[in-house]
Amino acid sequence: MKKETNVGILDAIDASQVFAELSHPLSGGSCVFVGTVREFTDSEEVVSLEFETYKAMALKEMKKIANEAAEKWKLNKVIIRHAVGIKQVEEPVVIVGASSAHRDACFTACRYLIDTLKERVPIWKKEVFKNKSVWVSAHP
Amino acid sequence: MKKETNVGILDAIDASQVFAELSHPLSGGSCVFVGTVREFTDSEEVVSLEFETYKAMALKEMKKIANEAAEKWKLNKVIIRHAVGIKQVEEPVVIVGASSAHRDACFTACRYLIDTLKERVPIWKKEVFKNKSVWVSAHP
Amino acid sequence: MEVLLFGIARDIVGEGSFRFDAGESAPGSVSDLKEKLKNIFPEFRKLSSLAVAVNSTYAEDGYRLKDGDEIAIIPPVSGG
Amino acid sequence: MEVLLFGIARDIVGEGSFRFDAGESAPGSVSDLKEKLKNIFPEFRKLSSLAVAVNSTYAEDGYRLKDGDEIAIIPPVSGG
Repeated sequence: MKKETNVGILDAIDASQVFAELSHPLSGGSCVFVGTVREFTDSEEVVSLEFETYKAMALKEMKKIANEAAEKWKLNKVIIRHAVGIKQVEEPVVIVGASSAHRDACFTACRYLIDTLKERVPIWKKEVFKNKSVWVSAHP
Repeated sequence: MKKETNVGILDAIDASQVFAELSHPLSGGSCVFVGTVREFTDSEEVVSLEFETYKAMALKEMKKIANEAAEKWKLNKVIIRHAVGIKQVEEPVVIVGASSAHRDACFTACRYLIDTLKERVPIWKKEVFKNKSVWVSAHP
Repeated sequence: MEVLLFGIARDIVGEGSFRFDAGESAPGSVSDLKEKLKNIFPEFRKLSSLAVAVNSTYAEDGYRLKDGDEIAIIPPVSGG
Repeated sequence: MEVLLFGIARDIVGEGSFRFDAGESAPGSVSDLKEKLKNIFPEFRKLSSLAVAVNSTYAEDGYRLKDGDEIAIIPPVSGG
Protein backbone atom coordinates (compact mmCIF):
# COMPACT_ATOMS: atom_id res chain seq x y z
CA MET A 1 0.00 0.00 0.00
CA LYS A 2 1.36 3.38 -1.01
CA LYS A 3 -0.84 5.51 1.25
CA GLU A 4 1.02 7.36 3.95
CA THR A 5 -0.23 6.41 7.38
CA ASN A 6 1.11 7.73 10.62
CA VAL A 7 0.12 6.39 14.04
CA GLY A 8 1.41 7.12 17.53
CA ILE A 9 1.01 6.91 21.28
CA LEU A 10 2.30 10.15 22.79
CA ASP A 11 2.48 12.02 26.07
CA ALA A 12 0.67 15.00 24.51
CA ILE A 13 -1.29 15.70 21.32
CA ASP A 14 -0.17 18.66 19.22
CA ALA A 15 -2.96 19.58 16.80
CA SER A 16 -1.22 22.63 15.36
CA GLN A 17 0.57 20.88 12.49
CA VAL A 18 -2.00 18.24 11.59
CA PHE A 19 -3.34 19.93 8.47
CA ALA A 20 0.20 20.61 7.25
CA GLU A 21 0.98 16.92 7.82
CA LEU A 22 -2.15 15.79 5.93
CA SER A 23 -1.47 18.18 3.04
CA HIS A 24 -0.99 16.48 -0.32
CA PRO A 25 -1.00 17.88 -3.89
CA LEU A 26 -3.71 15.41 -4.93
CA SER A 27 -5.95 16.22 -1.93
CA GLY A 28 -8.83 18.66 -2.17
CA GLY A 29 -9.46 18.48 1.56
CA SER A 30 -8.65 17.07 4.98
CA CYS A 31 -10.99 16.16 7.82
CA VAL A 32 -9.67 15.94 11.38
CA PHE A 33 -11.32 15.02 14.68
CA VAL A 34 -9.76 15.95 18.02
CA GLY A 35 -11.16 14.47 21.23
CA THR A 36 -10.78 16.57 24.37
CA VAL A 37 -11.48 16.16 28.07
CA ARG A 38 -15.00 17.26 28.95
CA GLU A 39 -15.75 18.89 32.28
CA PHE A 40 -18.85 16.85 33.06
CA THR A 41 -19.91 13.22 32.70
CA ASP A 42 -23.60 12.72 33.54
CA SER A 43 -23.43 16.07 35.38
CA GLU A 44 -20.58 14.93 37.63
CA GLU A 45 -17.56 17.23 37.56
CA VAL A 46 -14.45 15.56 36.13
CA VAL A 47 -11.15 16.52 37.76
CA SER A 48 -8.97 14.74 35.21
CA LEU A 49 -8.70 11.70 32.99
CA GLU A 50 -5.96 9.09 33.16
CA PHE A 51 -5.13 7.07 30.07
CA GLU A 52 -3.06 3.93 29.99
CA THR A 53 -2.31 1.62 27.10
CA TYR A 54 -0.80 -1.68 26.03
CA LYS A 55 1.49 0.20 23.69
CA ALA A 56 2.79 -2.50 21.35
CA MET A 57 -0.73 -3.74 20.68
CA ALA A 58 -2.25 -0.24 20.49
CA LEU A 59 0.20 0.78 17.77
CA LYS A 60 -0.49 -2.43 15.86
CA GLU A 61 -4.27 -1.90 16.04
CA MET A 62 -3.96 1.76 15.04
CA LYS A 63 -1.87 0.78 12.03
CA LYS A 64 -4.48 -1.82 11.06
CA ILE A 65 -7.30 0.71 11.36
CA ALA A 66 -5.39 3.27 9.27
CA ASN A 67 -4.76 0.64 6.59
CA GLU A 68 -8.38 -0.51 6.63
CA ALA A 69 -9.53 3.08 6.06
CA ALA A 70 -7.04 3.52 3.21
CA GLU A 71 -8.43 0.36 1.59
CA LYS A 72 -12.08 1.34 2.03
CA TRP A 73 -11.76 4.92 0.74
CA LYS A 74 -9.44 6.80 -1.64
CA LEU A 75 -7.20 8.56 0.86
CA ASN A 76 -3.84 10.21 0.38
CA LYS A 77 -2.80 10.41 4.04
CA VAL A 78 -4.06 9.09 7.37
CA ILE A 79 -3.11 10.07 10.93
CA ILE A 80 -4.12 8.41 14.24
CA ARG A 81 -2.55 9.50 17.53
CA HIS A 82 -3.56 9.01 21.15
CA ALA A 83 -2.19 10.51 24.34
CA VAL A 84 -1.48 8.66 27.59
CA GLY A 85 -1.06 9.90 31.15
CA ILE A 86 -3.08 12.42 33.14
CA LYS A 87 -5.13 14.93 31.11
CA GLN A 88 -7.03 17.99 32.35
CA VAL A 89 -10.29 19.48 31.08
CA GLU A 90 -9.98 20.84 27.49
CA GLU A 91 -6.72 18.96 26.82
CA PRO A 92 -6.66 16.97 23.57
CA VAL A 93 -6.38 13.21 24.07
CA VAL A 94 -6.85 11.83 20.57
CA ILE A 95 -6.45 13.10 17.01
CA VAL A 96 -7.49 11.29 13.83
CA GLY A 97 -7.58 12.63 10.29
CA ALA A 98 -7.44 11.87 6.61
CA SER A 99 -6.94 13.76 3.37
CA SER A 100 -8.46 12.88 -0.01
CA ALA A 101 -9.23 14.25 -3.45
CA HIS A 102 -12.94 14.64 -2.61
CA ARG A 103 -14.41 15.51 0.75
CA ASP A 104 -16.80 12.58 1.03
CA ALA A 105 -13.90 10.16 1.49
CA CYS A 106 -12.06 12.12 4.19
CA PHE A 107 -15.22 12.82 6.21
CA THR A 108 -16.35 9.19 6.16
CA ALA A 109 -12.84 7.89 6.85
CA CYS A 110 -12.30 10.30 9.75
CA ARG A 111 -15.48 9.07 11.41
CA TYR A 112 -14.44 5.46 10.84
CA LEU A 113 -11.02 6.12 12.39
CA ILE A 114 -12.37 7.48 15.67
CA ASP A 115 -15.28 5.02 15.93
CA THR A 116 -13.03 2.02 15.31
CA LEU A 117 -10.28 3.30 17.59
CA LYS A 118 -12.82 3.50 20.42
CA GLU A 119 -13.95 -0.08 19.74
CA ARG A 120 -10.64 -1.85 19.34
CA VAL A 121 -7.51 -0.01 20.42
CA PRO A 122 -6.30 -1.17 23.87
CA ILE A 123 -6.40 2.14 25.71
CA TRP A 124 -8.13 2.54 29.06
CA LYS A 125 -9.54 5.74 30.47
CA LYS A 126 -10.09 6.38 34.16
CA GLU A 127 -12.35 9.28 35.06
CA VAL A 128 -11.19 10.97 38.23
CA PHE A 129 -13.97 12.75 40.11
CA LYS A 130 -13.66 14.60 43.43
CA ASN A 131 -14.50 11.57 45.58
CA LYS A 132 -13.96 8.55 43.34
CA SER A 133 -12.44 7.30 40.11
CA VAL A 134 -13.98 5.01 37.50
CA TRP A 135 -12.59 2.91 34.66
CA VAL A 136 -14.87 3.99 31.80
CA SER A 137 -17.02 1.24 30.22
CA ALA A 138 -15.55 -1.44 32.48
CA HIS A 139 -18.94 -2.46 33.90
CA PRO A 140 -22.32 -2.81 32.17
CA MET B 1 -28.15 32.50 20.75
CA LYS B 2 -25.26 31.99 23.13
CA LYS B 3 -23.15 29.77 20.86
CA GLU B 4 -19.87 31.30 19.82
CA THR B 5 -19.65 31.60 16.05
CA ASN B 6 -16.74 33.06 14.19
CA VAL B 7 -16.77 33.74 10.43
CA GLY B 8 -14.29 35.48 8.17
CA ILE B 9 -13.02 36.28 4.69
CA LEU B 10 -9.22 36.39 4.80
CA ASP B 11 -6.17 36.62 2.56
CA ALA B 12 -4.84 33.35 3.97
CA ILE B 13 -6.15 30.50 6.11
CA ASP B 14 -4.15 29.58 9.21
CA ALA B 15 -5.21 26.13 10.39
CA SER B 16 -2.67 25.89 13.20
CA GLN B 17 -4.85 27.41 15.95
CA VAL B 18 -8.26 26.10 14.92
CA PHE B 19 -8.51 23.35 17.55
CA ALA B 20 -7.37 25.75 20.26
CA GLU B 21 -10.06 28.17 19.07
CA LEU B 22 -12.76 25.48 19.10
CA SER B 23 -11.72 24.22 22.54
CA HIS B 24 -14.44 24.44 25.20
CA PRO B 25 -14.73 22.84 28.66
CA LEU B 26 -18.11 21.32 27.73
CA SER B 27 -16.83 19.87 24.44
CA GLY B 28 -15.68 16.28 24.12
CA GLY B 29 -14.50 16.83 20.57
CA SER B 30 -14.02 19.08 17.57
CA CYS B 31 -14.32 18.25 13.87
CA VAL B 32 -12.61 20.46 11.28
CA PHE B 33 -12.52 20.35 7.49
CA VAL B 34 -9.86 22.22 5.50
CA GLY B 35 -10.22 22.55 1.72
CA THR B 36 -7.00 22.83 -0.24
CA VAL B 37 -6.00 23.41 -3.88
CA ARG B 38 -5.76 20.15 -5.79
CA GLU B 39 -3.19 19.73 -8.56
CA PHE B 40 -5.53 18.16 -11.09
CA THR B 41 -9.12 18.74 -12.22
CA ASP B 42 -10.30 16.01 -14.60
CA SER B 43 -6.63 15.21 -15.24
CA GLU B 44 -5.80 18.77 -16.29
CA GLU B 45 -2.95 20.34 -14.33
CA VAL B 46 -4.05 23.33 -12.25
CA VAL B 47 -1.57 26.21 -12.03
CA SER B 48 -3.49 28.15 -9.39
CA LEU B 49 -6.95 29.09 -8.19
CA GLU B 50 -8.30 32.61 -7.92
CA PHE B 51 -11.06 33.35 -5.44
CA GLU B 52 -13.15 36.48 -5.38
CA THR B 53 -16.11 37.33 -3.19
CA TYR B 54 -18.94 39.77 -2.54
CA LYS B 55 -17.61 40.26 0.95
CA ALA B 56 -20.51 41.92 2.80
CA MET B 57 -22.91 39.25 1.56
CA ALA B 58 -20.47 36.38 2.03
CA LEU B 59 -19.97 37.27 5.69
CA LYS B 60 -23.73 37.57 6.18
CA GLU B 61 -24.36 34.13 4.59
CA MET B 62 -21.54 32.53 6.57
CA LYS B 63 -22.99 33.91 9.79
CA LYS B 64 -26.42 32.55 8.82
CA ILE B 65 -24.97 29.10 8.10
CA ALA B 66 -23.08 29.05 11.42
CA ASN B 67 -26.27 30.01 13.26
CA GLU B 68 -28.33 27.41 11.39
CA ALA B 69 -25.83 24.71 12.40
CA ALA B 70 -25.90 25.85 16.03
CA GLU B 71 -29.70 25.60 15.99
CA LYS B 72 -29.78 22.16 14.34
CA TRP B 73 -27.14 20.53 16.58
CA LYS B 74 -25.83 21.05 20.13
CA LEU B 75 -22.59 22.90 19.39
CA ASN B 76 -20.37 24.93 21.66
CA LYS B 77 -18.35 26.74 18.99
CA VAL B 78 -18.48 27.16 15.21
CA ILE B 79 -15.86 28.51 12.79
CA ILE B 80 -16.22 29.28 9.06
CA ARG B 81 -13.42 31.06 7.16
CA HIS B 82 -12.64 31.39 3.47
CA ALA B 83 -9.61 32.79 1.69
CA VAL B 84 -9.63 35.11 -1.34
CA GLY B 85 -6.95 35.91 -3.92
CA ILE B 86 -4.57 33.63 -5.79
CA LYS B 87 -3.87 30.23 -4.20
CA GLN B 88 -1.31 27.61 -5.22
CA VAL B 89 -1.53 23.82 -5.06
CA GLU B 90 -1.78 22.51 -1.45
CA GLU B 91 -2.68 25.94 -0.03
CA PRO B 92 -5.74 25.96 2.27
CA VAL B 93 -8.69 27.96 0.91
CA VAL B 94 -11.46 27.21 3.37
CA ILE B 95 -11.73 26.01 6.97
CA VAL B 96 -14.93 25.03 8.79
CA GLY B 97 -15.29 23.40 12.18
CA ALA B 98 -17.44 22.84 15.22
CA SER B 99 -17.02 21.55 18.76
CA SER B 100 -19.63 19.71 20.79
CA ALA B 101 -20.12 17.48 23.85
CA HIS B 102 -20.56 14.36 21.67
CA ARG B 103 -18.85 13.65 18.37
CA ASP B 104 -21.97 12.97 16.33
CA ALA B 105 -22.97 16.62 16.48
CA CYS B 106 -19.63 18.10 15.47
CA PHE B 107 -19.13 15.64 12.58
CA THR B 108 -22.60 16.23 11.16
CA ALA B 109 -22.38 19.99 11.67
CA CYS B 110 -18.94 20.20 10.06
CA ARG B 111 -20.25 18.46 6.95
CA TYR B 112 -23.27 20.78 6.88
CA LEU B 113 -21.03 23.85 7.13
CA ILE B 114 -18.90 23.00 4.11
CA ASP B 115 -21.79 21.66 1.98
CA THR B 116 -23.93 24.72 2.64
CA LEU B 117 -21.05 27.14 2.18
CA LYS B 118 -20.47 25.66 -1.27
CA GLU B 119 -24.14 26.06 -2.15
CA ARG B 120 -24.84 29.56 -0.91
CA VAL B 121 -21.87 31.75 -0.03
CA PRO B 122 -21.07 34.24 -2.83
CA ILE B 123 -17.49 33.22 -3.56
CA TRP B 124 -16.26 32.49 -7.06
CA LYS B 125 -13.36 30.27 -8.00
CA LYS B 126 -11.43 30.54 -11.26
CA GLU B 127 -9.25 27.58 -12.17
CA VAL B 128 -6.14 28.71 -13.98
CA PHE B 129 -4.65 26.07 -16.28
CA LYS B 130 -1.61 26.46 -18.52
CA ASN B 131 -3.56 27.65 -21.57
CA LYS B 132 -6.91 28.80 -20.23
CA SER B 133 -8.86 29.77 -17.15
CA VAL B 134 -12.39 28.72 -16.16
CA TRP B 135 -14.96 30.05 -13.67
CA VAL B 136 -15.91 26.85 -11.87
CA SER B 137 -19.59 25.76 -12.15
CA ALA B 138 -20.51 28.81 -14.25
CA HIS B 139 -21.82 26.75 -17.17
CA PRO B 140 -23.87 23.53 -17.18
CA MET C 1 -29.75 52.01 -10.96
CA GLU C 2 -26.38 50.39 -10.48
CA VAL C 3 -25.83 46.62 -10.36
CA LEU C 4 -22.68 45.03 -8.89
CA LEU C 5 -21.01 42.26 -10.91
CA PHE C 6 -18.76 39.42 -9.75
CA GLY C 7 -16.94 36.46 -11.25
CA ILE C 8 -18.10 35.49 -14.70
CA ALA C 9 -20.78 38.21 -14.60
CA ARG C 10 -18.05 40.82 -14.46
CA ASP C 11 -16.20 39.10 -17.30
CA ILE C 12 -19.35 39.05 -19.47
CA VAL C 13 -20.07 42.75 -18.98
CA GLY C 14 -16.40 43.74 -18.91
CA GLU C 15 -16.75 45.90 -15.79
CA GLY C 16 -17.41 45.54 -12.05
CA SER C 17 -20.83 47.18 -12.30
CA PHE C 18 -23.54 48.05 -14.81
CA ARG C 19 -25.81 51.09 -14.76
CA PHE C 20 -29.43 51.18 -15.99
CA ASP C 21 -30.59 54.68 -16.80
CA ALA C 22 -33.47 55.89 -14.69
CA GLY C 23 -36.93 55.90 -16.21
CA GLU C 24 -38.52 53.43 -18.58
CA SER C 25 -35.47 51.21 -19.10
CA ALA C 26 -34.79 50.66 -15.37
CA PRO C 27 -35.95 47.19 -14.17
CA GLY C 28 -38.78 47.20 -11.62
CA SER C 29 -38.32 43.76 -10.11
CA VAL C 30 -35.65 41.11 -9.67
CA SER C 31 -37.07 38.96 -12.52
CA ASP C 32 -37.30 42.05 -14.71
CA LEU C 33 -33.64 42.82 -13.94
CA LYS C 34 -32.54 39.30 -14.92
CA GLU C 35 -34.53 39.44 -18.16
CA LYS C 36 -33.19 42.85 -19.18
CA LEU C 37 -29.63 41.78 -18.43
CA LYS C 38 -30.02 38.62 -20.53
CA ASN C 39 -31.36 40.70 -23.42
CA ILE C 40 -28.46 43.15 -23.33
CA PHE C 41 -25.81 40.43 -22.65
CA PRO C 42 -27.00 37.11 -24.13
CA GLU C 43 -24.02 35.29 -22.53
CA PHE C 44 -25.98 35.38 -19.25
CA ARG C 45 -28.45 32.91 -20.80
CA LYS C 46 -25.69 30.29 -20.96
CA LEU C 47 -24.97 30.25 -17.20
CA SER C 48 -26.04 27.34 -14.97
CA SER C 49 -28.04 29.75 -12.83
CA LEU C 50 -28.42 33.44 -12.11
CA ALA C 51 -29.40 34.95 -8.78
CA VAL C 52 -29.79 38.48 -7.53
CA ALA C 53 -28.89 39.84 -4.11
CA VAL C 54 -30.52 42.93 -2.65
CA ASN C 55 -28.78 44.52 0.32
CA SER C 56 -26.45 41.51 0.50
CA THR C 57 -29.25 38.92 0.80
CA TYR C 58 -30.64 36.61 -1.88
CA ALA C 59 -33.80 38.21 -3.33
CA GLU C 60 -36.89 36.47 -4.75
CA ASP C 61 -37.91 37.08 -8.38
CA GLY C 62 -40.94 39.08 -7.29
CA TYR C 63 -39.00 41.55 -5.12
CA ARG C 64 -39.67 45.20 -6.19
CA LEU C 65 -36.39 47.07 -6.49
CA LYS C 66 -36.31 50.33 -4.52
CA ASP C 67 -34.13 53.43 -4.61
CA GLY C 68 -31.12 52.93 -2.39
CA ASP C 69 -31.11 49.12 -2.66
CA GLU C 70 -27.66 47.63 -3.10
CA ILE C 71 -28.18 45.25 -6.02
CA ALA C 72 -25.75 42.50 -7.08
CA ILE C 73 -25.77 39.81 -9.75
CA ILE C 74 -24.81 36.41 -8.28
CA PRO C 75 -23.62 33.95 -10.95
CA PRO C 76 -23.19 30.28 -9.89
CA VAL C 77 -21.13 30.27 -6.67
CA SER C 78 -18.08 28.00 -6.38
CA GLY C 79 -16.45 28.57 -3.00
CA GLY C 80 -14.76 25.90 -0.95
CA MET D 1 2.88 -18.65 32.16
CA GLU D 2 2.72 -14.89 32.71
CA VAL D 3 -0.30 -12.74 31.79
CA LEU D 4 -0.09 -8.93 31.38
CA LEU D 5 -2.78 -6.85 33.08
CA PHE D 6 -4.05 -3.36 32.24
CA GLY D 7 -6.67 -0.91 33.48
CA ILE D 8 -9.29 -2.42 35.73
CA ALA D 9 -7.73 -5.90 35.28
CA ARG D 10 -4.60 -4.66 37.01
CA ASP D 11 -6.72 -3.09 39.76
CA ILE D 12 -8.62 -6.36 40.31
CA VAL D 13 -5.46 -8.45 40.62
CA GLY D 14 -3.46 -5.73 42.34
CA GLU D 15 -0.43 -6.13 40.09
CA GLY D 16 0.62 -5.54 36.48
CA SER D 17 0.89 -9.24 35.73
CA PHE D 18 -0.22 -12.63 37.00
CA ARG D 19 1.70 -15.90 36.86
CA PHE D 20 0.17 -19.37 36.42
CA ASP D 21 2.45 -22.12 37.58
CA ALA D 22 3.50 -24.55 34.91
CA GLY D 23 1.80 -27.95 34.76
CA GLU D 24 -1.78 -28.84 35.48
CA SER D 25 -2.97 -25.41 36.59
CA ALA D 26 -1.67 -23.56 33.49
CA PRO D 27 -4.48 -22.69 31.03
CA GLY D 28 -4.27 -24.43 27.64
CA SER D 29 -6.45 -22.11 25.57
CA VAL D 30 -7.73 -18.54 25.60
CA SER D 31 -11.17 -19.61 26.87
CA ASP D 32 -9.50 -21.75 29.53
CA LEU D 33 -7.41 -18.75 30.60
CA LYS D 34 -10.51 -16.53 30.93
CA GLU D 35 -12.35 -19.19 32.96
CA LYS D 36 -9.44 -19.84 35.33
CA LEU D 37 -8.96 -16.10 35.88
CA LYS D 38 -12.67 -15.62 36.68
CA ASN D 39 -12.50 -18.47 39.19
CA ILE D 40 -9.49 -17.02 40.97
CA PHE D 41 -10.72 -13.40 40.77
CA PRO D 42 -14.55 -13.35 40.65
CA GLU D 43 -14.52 -9.56 39.98
CA PHE D 44 -13.67 -10.39 36.35
CA ARG D 45 -17.19 -11.84 35.99
CA LYS D 46 -18.68 -8.37 36.53
CA LEU D 47 -16.91 -6.73 33.58
CA SER D 48 -18.80 -5.75 30.39
CA SER D 49 -16.44 -7.92 28.37
CA LEU D 50 -13.10 -9.66 28.61
CA ALA D 51 -10.72 -10.25 25.73
CA VAL D 52 -7.27 -11.79 25.46
CA ALA D 53 -4.42 -10.67 23.23
CA VAL D 54 -1.64 -13.01 22.16
CA ASN D 55 1.49 -11.43 20.75
CA SER D 56 -0.30 -8.05 20.72
CA THR D 57 -3.24 -9.24 18.59
CA TYR D 58 -6.77 -10.15 19.69
CA ALA D 59 -6.97 -13.95 20.07
CA GLU D 60 -9.98 -16.23 19.53
CA ASP D 61 -11.29 -18.35 22.41
CA GLY D 62 -10.04 -21.51 20.74
CA TYR D 63 -6.44 -20.36 20.37
CA ARG D 64 -3.97 -22.82 22.03
CA LEU D 65 -1.49 -20.93 24.16
CA LYS D 66 2.15 -21.74 23.40
CA ASP D 67 5.41 -21.27 25.24
CA GLY D 68 6.84 -17.86 24.44
CA ASP D 69 3.47 -16.25 23.61
CA GLU D 70 3.06 -12.74 25.03
CA ILE D 71 -0.37 -12.97 26.68
CA ALA D 72 -2.42 -9.97 27.86
CA ILE D 73 -5.85 -9.54 29.42
CA ILE D 74 -7.86 -6.83 27.63
CA PRO D 75 -10.71 -5.46 29.75
CA PRO D 76 -13.28 -3.21 27.99
CA VAL D 77 -11.32 -0.54 26.08
CA SER D 78 -12.22 3.14 26.46
CA GLY D 79 -9.85 5.20 24.37
CA GLY D 80 -10.80 8.40 22.57
